[in-house]
Amino acid sequence: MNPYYFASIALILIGLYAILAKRNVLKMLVGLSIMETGVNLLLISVGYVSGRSAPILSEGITPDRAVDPIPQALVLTAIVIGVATTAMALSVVINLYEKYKTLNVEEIRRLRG
Amino acid sequence: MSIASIIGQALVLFGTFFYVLSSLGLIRMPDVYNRMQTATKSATLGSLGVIIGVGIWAIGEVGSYSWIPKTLIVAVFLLLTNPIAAHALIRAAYKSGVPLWEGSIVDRYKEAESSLERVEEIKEKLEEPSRGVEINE
Amino acid sequence: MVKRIFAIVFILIIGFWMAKALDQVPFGQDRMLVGKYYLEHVKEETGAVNAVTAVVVNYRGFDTLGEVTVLFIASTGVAALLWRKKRKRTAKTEGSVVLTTGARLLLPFIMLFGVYIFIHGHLTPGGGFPGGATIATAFLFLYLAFTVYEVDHKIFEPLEGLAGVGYVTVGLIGLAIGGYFLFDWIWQTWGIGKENIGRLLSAGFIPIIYTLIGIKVGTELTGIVDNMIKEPEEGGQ
Amino acid sequence: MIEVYLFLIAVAVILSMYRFFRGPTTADRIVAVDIMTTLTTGLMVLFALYYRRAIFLDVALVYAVLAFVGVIAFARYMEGGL
Amino acid sequence: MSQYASLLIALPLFGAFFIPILKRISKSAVMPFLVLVTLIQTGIAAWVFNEVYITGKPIIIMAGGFRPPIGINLYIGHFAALFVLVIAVTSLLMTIFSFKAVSVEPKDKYAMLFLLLMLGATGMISTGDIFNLFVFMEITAISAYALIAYNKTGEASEAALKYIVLGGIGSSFFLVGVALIYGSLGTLNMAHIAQLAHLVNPTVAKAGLALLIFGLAVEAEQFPLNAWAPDAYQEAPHPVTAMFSAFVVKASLYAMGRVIYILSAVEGWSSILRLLIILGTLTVIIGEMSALRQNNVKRMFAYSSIAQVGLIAVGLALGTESGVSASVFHMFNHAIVKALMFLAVGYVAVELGGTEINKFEGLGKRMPVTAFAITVGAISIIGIPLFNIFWSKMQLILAALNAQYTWMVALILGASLVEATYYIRLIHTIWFKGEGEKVKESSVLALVMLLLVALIIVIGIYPEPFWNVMQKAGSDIFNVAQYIKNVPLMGVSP
Amino acid sequence: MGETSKISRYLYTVLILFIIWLFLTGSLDPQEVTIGAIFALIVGALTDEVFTERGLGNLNPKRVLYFTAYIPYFLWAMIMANLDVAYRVLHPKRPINPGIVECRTVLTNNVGKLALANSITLTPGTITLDVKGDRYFIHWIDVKDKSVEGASENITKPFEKFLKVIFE
Amino acid sequence: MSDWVAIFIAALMVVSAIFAVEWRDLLAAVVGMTAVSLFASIAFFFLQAPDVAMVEAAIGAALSAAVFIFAINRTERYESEEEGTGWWVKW
Repeated sequence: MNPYYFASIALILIGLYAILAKRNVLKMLVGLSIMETGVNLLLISVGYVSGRSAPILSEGITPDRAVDPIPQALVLTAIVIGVATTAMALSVVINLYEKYKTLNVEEIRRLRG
Repeated sequence: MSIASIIGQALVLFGTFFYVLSSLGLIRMPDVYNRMQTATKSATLGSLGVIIGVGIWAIGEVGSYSWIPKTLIVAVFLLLTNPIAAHALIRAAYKSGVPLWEGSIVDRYKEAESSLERVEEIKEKLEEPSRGVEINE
Repeated sequence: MVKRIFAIVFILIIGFWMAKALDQVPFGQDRMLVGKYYLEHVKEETGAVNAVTAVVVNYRGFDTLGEVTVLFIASTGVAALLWRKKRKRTAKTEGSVVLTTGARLLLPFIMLFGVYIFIHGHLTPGGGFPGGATIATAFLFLYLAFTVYEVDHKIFEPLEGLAGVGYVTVGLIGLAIGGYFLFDWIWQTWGIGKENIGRLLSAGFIPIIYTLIGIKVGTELTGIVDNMIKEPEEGGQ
Repeated sequence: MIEVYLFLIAVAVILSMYRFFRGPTTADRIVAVDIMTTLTTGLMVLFALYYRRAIFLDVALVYAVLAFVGVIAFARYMEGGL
Repeated sequence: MSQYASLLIALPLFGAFFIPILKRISKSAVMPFLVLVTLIQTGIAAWVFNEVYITGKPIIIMAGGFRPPIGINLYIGHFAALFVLVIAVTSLLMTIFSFKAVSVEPKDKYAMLFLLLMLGATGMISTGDIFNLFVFMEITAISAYALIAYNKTGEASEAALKYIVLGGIGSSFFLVGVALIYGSLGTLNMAHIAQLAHLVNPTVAKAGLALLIFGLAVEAEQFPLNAWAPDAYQEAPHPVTAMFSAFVVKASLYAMGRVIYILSAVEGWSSILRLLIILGTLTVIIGEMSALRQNNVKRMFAYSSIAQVGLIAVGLALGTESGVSASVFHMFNHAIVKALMFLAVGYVAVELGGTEINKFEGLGKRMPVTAFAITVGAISIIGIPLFNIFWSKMQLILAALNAQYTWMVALILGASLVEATYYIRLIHTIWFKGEGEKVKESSVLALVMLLLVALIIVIGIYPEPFWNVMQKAGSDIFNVAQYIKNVPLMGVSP
Repeated sequence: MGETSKISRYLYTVLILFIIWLFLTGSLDPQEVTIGAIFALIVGALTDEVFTERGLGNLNPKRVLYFTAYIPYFLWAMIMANLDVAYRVLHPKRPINPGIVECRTVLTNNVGKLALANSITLTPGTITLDVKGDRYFIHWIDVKDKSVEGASENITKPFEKFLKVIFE
Repeated sequence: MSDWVAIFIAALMVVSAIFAVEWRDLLAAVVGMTAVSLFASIAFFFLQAPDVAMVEAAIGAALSAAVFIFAINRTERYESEEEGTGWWVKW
């Protein structure tokens, strides 16, 4: 198993664990963020070709010496989408805290009745 | 191996040595203030060495002078920002109540702070009536 | 504790399954199909040296439009959710003189870096998103350094909308001139800059779009920061 | 020769990671991250030369700028200046 | 000329980006502007529908003028043309409803998010690229997060948070699936994937497909991932609830069907279908059982909606053309009925201040048109002949029998029985219980409701022309060979 | 000091930004230069309010001369500082004697204070903890003198003679 | 050499992620997240994706962390979980 693949799967799983097992909302969002990083790493490592250089065709890099540009373009999009989700989630959390004065998921469930 | 390469490599080696030193300082020092003392200085000097060293090394290695301006910019930027970051961090650490190492011998800041607080308290007391007037208006 | 064990078992199953599938996708091999086409034709078809930029802006322009939209939604959504009648900043500690002076000194540089990043998107790594993020960072820095600082919403919100409208308009001009939405009319119809690939004024509408994206991302992220940092006043619900 | 530099930087990173994990207070961890960003900037500049491509320098530049503001954000939160 | 169909994407975007500028000029112009934009969108959608069904050829929009595997294409075939029209019409009706139903500030932000939700669903239905599908899915999802939490109450925030967490997991899994498929094929265009599907490694393809389905299942409200749906339906502003049920879910279901059928050449593909059938069945059972216990009418409708969505998923997973067509028919009918019902319930909530079942006592005397609309919708959903859903349930049963899933007949009939139980309870409450003074109903909304009621009854009486349309739409999803032929692929091959 | 004309400040900002741009691009291609000039003008217009207080007055030859002289001095101090750090870190007994002391400065200009604080931070054994008016609170790793005057003599004086000319 | 670098970065990333998830102080968790982002950025750099490294640095190191900090600032900093943290972080 390649280390990058290993790292990305591990990050996805750690993030998933945080989401499933943690009770604090912000901790869950940290987990979500970590998970997104893992996915991005996976995409990039899928597009990597050993021994080739970045797909910027200056300084004498010819097309057969560059790595795949598509996953990089995809990840560029995915990262921005990730931060958008995070920002949305955090503003929801702020509203939630204003109403319930707690971040613990189970407490919130209990308070709601 | 041209002269530029040799000078550059020497600078890089010098820089990386200070990198190790800074992280050593980070471990060996007893409290966060002393850690910051040792770490910030060495890391800044280290990156100065590494980055400018790379710029000079590139003349010999790649044969291009266009690396120098860019590396200089990075280096100057680090030189400017690192102390500010360190200052902000140490101030934050102090204000958030991280205690000084028990071996510290003097803490003028605390004295100054407490006297300042007293001054402010007095000021507030003096200002209170006038503030009430403002609200009434 | 039961929840935890259950979660761990579930996660391990998923992990095993993913690892099994990934085992069939060996690392570091050349699997390019469409990617090869991009690399071989990027210079003549779009004029950009940076293939990633060409993919992002030209070939997969819809993705980028969507991405900009997502960020716009986030900014709008944060503003909608944190909207209160009266809000202000409630910082307790003033920044020290070192920080404020540092912010004053560094602000133009950081903004210039942002501009540099997005205007050189087709030549060097970067582009609208990191450039815009850098510009937003400059404003974030001001917010951090000065406890009373606030951007001017009267300018920022319309600017954000204007940049988006500009992007769509560029696409629609392409529809009118070349017959396709987001068609690169500057490069493919007018052929401006064909002789200087690799220099600044080339690559058709990539610099224009990246400038618009940079402004848009910068204002949006600044808007998010602004909305997150201000707290509602007492009774301003 | 690059291996030697890489090794030295790796040692530095490991040592700061130790402080990062161990650090009794959060301030220690932030200091460790701050040092690591500086190390990373150096590493990126070094590898720009290793790959012989000047374009990688831009990454280091942006990295330096943004990591600095990130650290300031942490610091300002800790002293209650938000 | 056909490239002008890209205005379907460009117009809502333009509208949404223009609102901040418009707000500076005049704040009260925002909501009329919203109506204007959705109206134009409806016009374009009608034109596209006409074009596609008269020529019989799908419209392929090539962004940037690059041919498909290189550039992103939008594929507006029979299905997409139909549903784009549904989306536009529903949005138009809900915009009109928004004038009454939305009172929380800031309304200009609401207008932007509304337009972008519509844009996201349109894009999901029309895109022909698997990553672009993800982007549009996220546009839909993120605007949905914001709209759900828009009322800023505690419950709304909680519902949104649930959705965000599940949606985050879903989108991450979807991306992993994209990575796997890209890693083994080197392309992202759906037609190109379908063309090369026989080359792909079956393990990778199966895992990738399962992950894609898992990712889409969050939006499509399939069983393990639909915990957000009832809360969200209950707490979202009323027009948004109707939009959710009417087309956001449908868009994800369509995406699911499309993704499944383009990989139909993969070895061991039927196991994925079985997985989806199991998920769908569980969704139906859970949805119906939960709906039985609800006292809040909006929540009850939400569970009912989930159950219907499960039926649609089962139909999609039958693996036969008639099953897919029946599913599409059910989607269409369900969209109309649920738009009507959520509109009516939302209107009741606006006028009477809540959706608990005791608020509905005596509704027949207080708001007769609304009560009539709810009744027609309920009867239709139960599956009584001469109303539209009868025909789609009928077709689903026939398709199930064709595909030798006999037990599915029992599932559908049982579901109808349970639905009958709780809807008749509601109808009973409306007409035969309680009294109250008359409330003046808005004539515009009454007109809208009656329009939808008329549509339900027309489909119920003359199902044939509609069924023909649905069959074309269904074969658009099912017939992958035709799909590949329709997309002008460039000759990039390994 | 005092109010400097707006044009002077603006020109100064643009000039500095333009130089930075030249360094960033590292080329003299006319296209780059033109675009750089345009963006320097725009960014300068946005930021000259905060960037400088004195405008072109900063380019007084005497100041530039002192600034050039200051750089090697500063670098030398920095290297000494690091050798000092190396000594303290590598010495097995860890010879430190830390504390927070107070210093006074004669500088009044904010930029000058920033430069002084940065210089202090990067030179032997000291790091600026806070600045209040003309009072510097400094964390000193090896306190030699607890009094205000003594500390000032040790820490701030060496730099002040340069910084006073450059920034005052 | 690149193998070793890969293993090194992967290990550091995974370990920081575990710590980020397990620390009870949410500020420390965010610092951990920043560290994950930092190493991910280095990984992207080594995987020849400078554009992505740049965006990850911009979003992960500064803005994402800043937004999280603002959220913590407006809510609360410490997680109140009855079960203690795992044995693997309690040195």
